[in-house]
This record gives sequence, C-alpha cells and structure tokens, in this order.
Amino acid sequence: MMKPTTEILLAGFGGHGMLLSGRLLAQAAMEMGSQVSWLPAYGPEMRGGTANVAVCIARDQVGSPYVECPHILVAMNAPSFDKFAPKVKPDGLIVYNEGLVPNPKQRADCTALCVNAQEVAIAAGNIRAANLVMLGVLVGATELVSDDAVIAAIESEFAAKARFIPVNVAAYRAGVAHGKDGRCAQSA
Amino acid sequence: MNKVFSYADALIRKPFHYCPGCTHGTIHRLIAEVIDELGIRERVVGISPVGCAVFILDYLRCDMFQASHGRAPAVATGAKRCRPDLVVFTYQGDGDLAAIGTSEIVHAANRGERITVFFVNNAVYGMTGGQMAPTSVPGQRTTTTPHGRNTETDGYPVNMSEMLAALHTPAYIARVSMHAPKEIIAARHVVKKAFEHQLAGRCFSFVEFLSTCPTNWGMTPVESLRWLEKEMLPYFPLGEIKVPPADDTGGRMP
Amino acid sequence: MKGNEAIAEAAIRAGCLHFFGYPITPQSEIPEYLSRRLPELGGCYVQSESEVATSHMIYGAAGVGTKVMTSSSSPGISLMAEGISYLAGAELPVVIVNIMRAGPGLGGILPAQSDYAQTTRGMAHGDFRLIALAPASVQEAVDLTILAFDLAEKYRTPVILAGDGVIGQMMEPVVLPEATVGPPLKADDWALTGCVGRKPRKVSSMFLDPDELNAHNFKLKARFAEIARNETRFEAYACDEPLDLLVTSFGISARICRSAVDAARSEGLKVGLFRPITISPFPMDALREIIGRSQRVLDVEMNTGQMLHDVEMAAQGRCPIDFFGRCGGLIPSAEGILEQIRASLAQLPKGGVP
Amino acid sequence: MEIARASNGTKRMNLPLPSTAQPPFWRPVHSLIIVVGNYGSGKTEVAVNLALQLAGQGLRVRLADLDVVNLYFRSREAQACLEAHQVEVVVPQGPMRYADAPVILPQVRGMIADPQVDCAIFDVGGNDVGATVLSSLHDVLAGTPAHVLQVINARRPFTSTVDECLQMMDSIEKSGRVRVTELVSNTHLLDDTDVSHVAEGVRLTAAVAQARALPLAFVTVPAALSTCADVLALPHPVMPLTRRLPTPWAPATPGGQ
Repeated sequence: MMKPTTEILLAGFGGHGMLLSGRLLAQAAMEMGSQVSWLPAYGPEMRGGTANVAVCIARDQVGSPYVECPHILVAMNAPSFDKFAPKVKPDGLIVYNEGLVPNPKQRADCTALCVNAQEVAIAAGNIRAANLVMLGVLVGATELVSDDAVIAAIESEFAAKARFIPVNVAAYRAGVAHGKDGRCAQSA
Repeated sequence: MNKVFSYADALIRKPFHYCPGCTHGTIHRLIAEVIDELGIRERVVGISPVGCAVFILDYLRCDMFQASHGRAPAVATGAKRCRPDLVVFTYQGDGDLAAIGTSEIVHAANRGERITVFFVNNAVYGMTGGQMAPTSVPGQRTTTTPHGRNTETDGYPVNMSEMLAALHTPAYIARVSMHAPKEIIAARHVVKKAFEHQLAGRCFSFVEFLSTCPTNWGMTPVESLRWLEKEMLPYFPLGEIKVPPADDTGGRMP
Repeated sequence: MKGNEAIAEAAIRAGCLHFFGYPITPQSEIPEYLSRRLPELGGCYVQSESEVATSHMIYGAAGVGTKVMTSSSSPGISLMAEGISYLAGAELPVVIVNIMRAGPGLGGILPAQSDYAQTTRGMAHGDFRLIALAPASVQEAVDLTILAFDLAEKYRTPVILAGDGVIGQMMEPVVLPEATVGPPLKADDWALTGCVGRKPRKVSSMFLDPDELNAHNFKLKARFAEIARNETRFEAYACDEPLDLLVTSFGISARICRSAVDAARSEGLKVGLFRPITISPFPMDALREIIGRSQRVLDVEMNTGQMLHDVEMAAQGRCPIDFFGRCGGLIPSAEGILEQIRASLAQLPKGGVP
Repeated sequence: MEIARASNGTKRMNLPLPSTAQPPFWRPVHSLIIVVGNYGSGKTEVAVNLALQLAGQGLRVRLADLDVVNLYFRSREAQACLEAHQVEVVVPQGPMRYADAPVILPQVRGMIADPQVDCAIFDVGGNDVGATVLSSLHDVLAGTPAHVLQVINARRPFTSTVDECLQMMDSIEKSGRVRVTELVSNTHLLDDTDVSHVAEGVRLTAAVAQARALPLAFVTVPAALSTCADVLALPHPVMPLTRRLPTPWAPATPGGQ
C-alpha cells in the first residue's frame, strides 16, 4: 500500500538528467491525481557537480517538500550512492546504476535494484537517455505511476524537440522491463 | 506697446529661491519656454534631482517626480517605458549625474531610453556647501580641495557629454553655456532640438549646461560668469557633440 | 510549476505587464520568464544595470500609474533599500519579491529566511513599515502574489513577497486564476499622466517642513495600523484545544513543521502550529490568544531567531519559548523538528496541564 | 543716554540692572555689521543678542541669516523671538527655510544700503568656508563701510591661541574679501561658564586685538554672571548674553518666545 507521502530522492551528476527524471515522475503523478512537490538541490553545481532532486507524492497535502530520509533513492553514480544510501528509510528501495557504482555498500534493511543504465540506454539508441532508464526501473519496480502517464509527460517535455521522443520512450520502457522482473535484485 | 517680456506658461509665477547670479533660474525658463513652444506641457513629466534644483518641481507647471540622488535616469526609464506617450525629462546637477548617478546615466543612455536629460554643470557641489565636484577644474579651490583640485589625486574633470557620445545608442548630445546672452540664445535652440528628438522617437537626448555658483565660488555674479568663460570652457568645449545621422527618422515609438 | 515561474505568471494574471529587474540566484527564473512573456503581452521587461536602479525604475513606473513588480534575492534587496524608502515616502504601489538566500554578506545561494528582521522592520532609512507576505507553498506564492498587488493598490504602499530559495525553486501543481489579465492600476487621482485639464501633480517624498513630515509619517503609521486591523493573515493548525506545545514558524519552515506536528499528533502529543502569513503586520493578537492556552512554545526558523522576537512579544513572558533554527542554507528536517518537539515537551512539568 | 563707543575699547559699562533691562552698551557707527568667526564660536548667539540689544535701543534692526554651511543652530531658529522684539529677519520662507541649500535671497543685497534700516546684521557661516558667501556679495560690500566682528571663543578647537585666531582671521578675510575691524570675546562653556572662563577669553581676545591693532568691541557674559564684581571690573564693554538658540532639551528660556 502506498504511504501517505512517498518521498523519492533522485541523485547524480549535473547533466545526468536526474532533475528531468524527477520532473517527469512528478508530472505523471500529478496527472494521475496525486499531490506532488519537486524540489531540486540547486547550486553552483548545476553543471558537473552533484545534483539531486526531492520528489514527494501524496494522496492529500504534501507536508515538507524537503526530503532528508527518502523512502526511495535513485542513485546514478557512486558519490550519490555513498551520500544518500545510508539515509534511506528502513524497508526502503535503492535503485542504482551499476555502471557508475562499482562497489556499492549494501544496506541489509533495504531492497536494492541495479541496472547498467548507460548500456541499456545505448541499446535503446542514445547513451544520454540513461536517466530515463533509471526512471523506468523505478516505475517498473514500484508502479508508483502508470507508463501512460510517464510517456505523456515525456511527450509534453520534448514537444519542441519531437525527434528525441522515441529514444527516450524506448529507454524508459527498457528500464521498466528491468524493474518489473527485478532480475538485478540484490536484496540481502 | 510691444510686449518685451512675459512669463512662460509652463513656469509658475513665483520668485526663484536661487542666489543672485545662479543660472538655474534661467535654465528653468529656457525649458519652460520650449515646453510652451512645442505645446507639450500636458504631456510632460519632469524629474527633479537632489540638490539646489530639487525645487524645480515647485517652479514648472507640469507633472513632476522628485528622485533620489543620481537615480533620475532610472525613474525616467520606468516612467517612459510604461507610458511612451509622455515626454519625460530629467534635470540633474554634476554631483547627481556625474558622480553618484554615473551608472544610471550611462545605462539609460546606452539602452537608448527615449528621454531628455538636462545636466547642469557648475563645477562644484552647491547644496552641500561647495565641495569638489567630479567636474571641478584642475586647480579649482573648493572646501574639499583647499589647495585646488590636484589632478594627481583627484583626476581631471569628467567630460560626461564626450563619454556618453562615445556610446553607440544616444541620438543627441550637446554642451551649451550660460555665461553670455548669445550663448543662452544658442542654448534655447539646443533645448528645443533635444525635446524634438524625443518627440520623433529617437533614443536619448542630452544637454549639458555650463553654469555658475557665485555663492560657493565666492564670486560676484559678474565675476562668476567671467570665471566660467575663462576656467571652464577650456575643459568643456561647447557645441553639438553627437547628432543623429541625416537618414535617421527615429520613430520607433510615438 | 516552479515557484519562481508561478510567481511570474501570477503577476501577469494580476495585471502586471511591466517588470524591471536584475538577475540573482535563486530568483532568476522570474526575470527569465517575464522577459519572454511580457513583450508578447504588450508590456515591457527591462534588465537594469543594478538593483539600485531597479528600485527607482519601479518608482518611475508606479509614479505614472502602472502596475509594476521587481524581484530579487537578499543582497539585491539590500541594494534596493534606497528606492524602497522613496517608494514608501511617496506612497507608491509596487510589488517586490524577495526570494531569500543565506547571508550575511555574499553568504550563500541556498535557501534561508535570513531577511525576516529586515523585511518586517521597514527595510530602509526613514520611518515606515511595509506589508510583507510569506508563502509556504507554490500555490500560496501564486495567491499571495495576486493579493500583494491588491493590497499595494488599496493602501498605496510597496508590498514585499518574502519567499525563500525553496519556494522559488520548488515545483508543485498550482491552480492559476483565470487567464485574463487583471485590470490596470487605479491611480486616477494621483499618478503623473500628463496634466491634461487638471492641475500639475508631484510624486515626491520630500517634506522639508518638520510639521508636514511629522504629519506625513503619522499618516503612514495610521495606515499601517488600518492594514493591521484589516489584512492580518495567519494559519492556526491544530490549535483549537489547549496545547502542551505550540510550534511557531513561517514560510517554508512552517511547511516542514506541519509534517512534524502531524507526526507528533499521531503519537498523541498535544501540539499545534501557528504560521503568520502576513509577517508584517504580524498577527500579534491571534498568536497571543493561542499562546494563552499553551504550556510552551517552540519557534522554528531558517535563521538564528528573528521572528522569535515577535513571538516573545506576543507571549509577554507568559510561557517559556524554545528556539530551533538552521541557517546558512540548511533546511530543518521534519525528523529534526520532531525531536525538538519531544525535547520541548520533556521540559514541561510532569502532570501536563495544571 | 550714555553710549559706550566700541572704538575706544576701554570704556567700562555700568551694569547694575537685571539682565532683562540692560542699558544700551554699544552703538555702531556704521549701519552694517558682519559677524564672522570659526565654527561654534557663538556667532549666531552674538548676532541674535546684538540684534535684540540694538533693537532695545530703539534702532531699526534687520538680521540676515547667511549661514549656508551648517543647517543646525542658525539664526532663523530665533526668528519668532527676534520678530517679537521688532527685529526683521531675512531668511527663506516656507519649506525653503528648512532646505539644505545655500539660499542667498536677493533681499540680502537690498538691505545693505536700505535707508529704512538703521542696523543691518549679517550672521555669516563658520570659518573661511562660511565667509565665502561674502565674496559673492563683494560688488556691493566693497564700497560699504561696515563693522566686521570676529567672534572668538577660546574654548573652541583652532582658536585657543593667538596664532590660531590670527590664522582664522586671515583665512576669513581672504575667502570673504573683507577686513575684520573688531573682535568680540565670547568664551564660554554653555551653562558651565564661570568668571574664570570669561577672563581667560578676554586675555586671549585682547592679545589678538593687540597683535593686529584692532579694538576689542565687547565681551559677552552669561546674563546670570553679568553683575559679578569680577565682570564689573572688566576694562571692556560687556554684553550680557541670553541664549536664544536653546538646546532642545533645555527648558524654555524666559522671554525666548
């Protein structure tokens, strides 16, 4: 059952597109009737430094939009994993990119899913869509939002650059497939 | 009987408070006469500065702002951008325009604000009691340059007109002087041209008046006019410094 | 929408088509958004040379009877102090958005509530107070932006919208009012519009005669008292019953406190939350009434304790007040506040309400 | 009516009466009196008290506030008191009265040779800076005989020695294009003044006067001290002085309004 508020932290390097992944997630949840908030940790690290975004999804009002201990962490790289994985709530979910997190320090009390986001993205047509792969794994594993809502959000986001829609949708769907079968689960 | 003198309609009939020999009053009158001649009194919004001439807002019969020291060009920008149909002018002294307000005047000029700026340069801070102005001439004794302006430590007078003329955008920049009747008549033509450029929608017109301050200069009115002529003119050459190219019809704004 | 963009769009919906500003993090989305939208709508966007100039551009714009707004962040607001004083003295309606960041000095660009004291105590030289509104969500930022224009016009005063980096950067769903552009400013009887068929007017803050200036300042004071009577706004959350602990907080930190208060109440603790929406004028009487039936108060802010002084004034020494603050860009977490709530409650004498 | 001439500089006044009814002590020989001195020397109090004294002698007195340097403690603040004693005051009216602007009214030039006036007093601003305004009136002042009184307060910085007083005199004369003709001893410590301060001031002023061969016109003495035996023994004319520009925290001076 969904908690009153689900707190999700998506983290990576600036330029990885984790802020975008978070926005697509929030947009999809909003379209499905949830209350949402999207709060980036903005700063001089907009390009190249660590960038993370907190997304809250609630049935009623979102309380604090600021997330210190998330229910779900999506970590694109090792610094993000190292920084935030210890803060994930017990029984939480950690989705990480095994291509950039070579030595994950696993949490005994959390579920972990991993995917090589860059490889999957290349297979889908563009390495830059790795962030959509990560989003797909998250949604596939949790079913927080529907695929249709996410794809609608992607189409709306890329409306001005429509040629990028197919590759992003493909990467997202590939991620969902990974998430659904939980093949990479390394739950302790 | 021939009428040889009349008050400008745009001038409120009350005695000026300015010291005898100060040319602010004459400059006010030139502006008022040109406003009348162009028939724009009911479209004019003027902006008075901080300084002796703050009281221009009590002398002109048109809508007037009082602005903070140096910021008149910013106030004018706000007014003109929001109401392009108004004829907007600022009236500023040398401390106001050439020291504390250099940023505002340079950027208003550079953005090509469709305003007219009247800059009264008397080479001294009048209101605060005769301190050095950015336009004080080398060797000029003021209360803060008791031994005369030292170019080693205080630099040379700021030539605002030439500085602004170096920018691409401004349409019209001229310097006039108030030291002789002939020059005052010439100044009146320049004031008129400056307003006409604004009315034609051209960017930024600017008139610098060389003026006197007998009280703070410690000179009689006649002496102060001679001093202006002898000491200021060498640093502040008169004339039209920038004029629009012949094919510039302006007119981007009504 | 992102908070900054929502504020910008709300201003348009309120009828503001003229914006003067200067970029500064974390509010730059406001000028960016308006530089795109306003020319389309026949208004204007001007990027000024400095916040000093900005504050005088809006003086000129409001003086000719235009609905106008500017936005900045803490250091930029300090630069606007000069113009804000002139605006207050000349009684001009403008809206000034401050998306606060961490200070003093250059400080940092992360969110903070560092300018509460500056905002609520007049903001600049002279003798005046301004209305200041503190939103706790993007939706409220929209609603209060529109309210700010109404109040500015009604009382002929600058109004401050005091947000912070979280409000500005956060994205939340919002409901915007009708897409119709609001009515122009009602300024027929004072604005400088060209003296066609009427006596010339002045827009000025100059009163050289001491008696006149004395009268002017007391007129402004009386108006602020009227604003305090009519326009004070606050949210009292779970404050109906006698409380063991009342949490006071404003803006985004109050939003976080609400989560902590919910958690505390789910544990059966008698905790409520008081949030001023108008941080100026401060809802002193309402807070005093609730403090009157509270055992203890915990004030939470993203600074070192600025609203705390207003809370102390409201309490008049009737009950102990604890303070929990984070600053420098740190945001107190709901978990951290909950811990503070428990710590405050532990200070109460055993046996609860006497 | 017994009149003491300032020019002899030695005649002693008989001052047995209460300060509010002092007999006349000094009648100027010229109709123009210009009061100069350094910042805070007490020029304005001297000018105002002198105006009241002369008006009390039945002279038609007009006082012009030429202090364009310092906005505070100008003679215009004693305007009501002066006018109550039939002294005309020439200061800007309306809001301009409070303006921080060097406003020299055209009436100032007009009063210099006005036959309607027995005594025109110029209260000039401090130091050479304040005296500069006289230079702008040089065209009319040059041909007009005048008393130029330099007020000396030995308890002020830059005028506590003979040399400093002479330097002050030189700089005022240079910037104002006038010559000091007489000196006024006005040494005081406001309410804390005692006879020793007066005596100290007289010694200094007399030495300055001697150095330039100028007369000492008069010595001011707080009204309350003016009947002291030591004061009565002074070999100079004495002007009892009542402060007309009281500090805001002082109780209202009797007769001040």
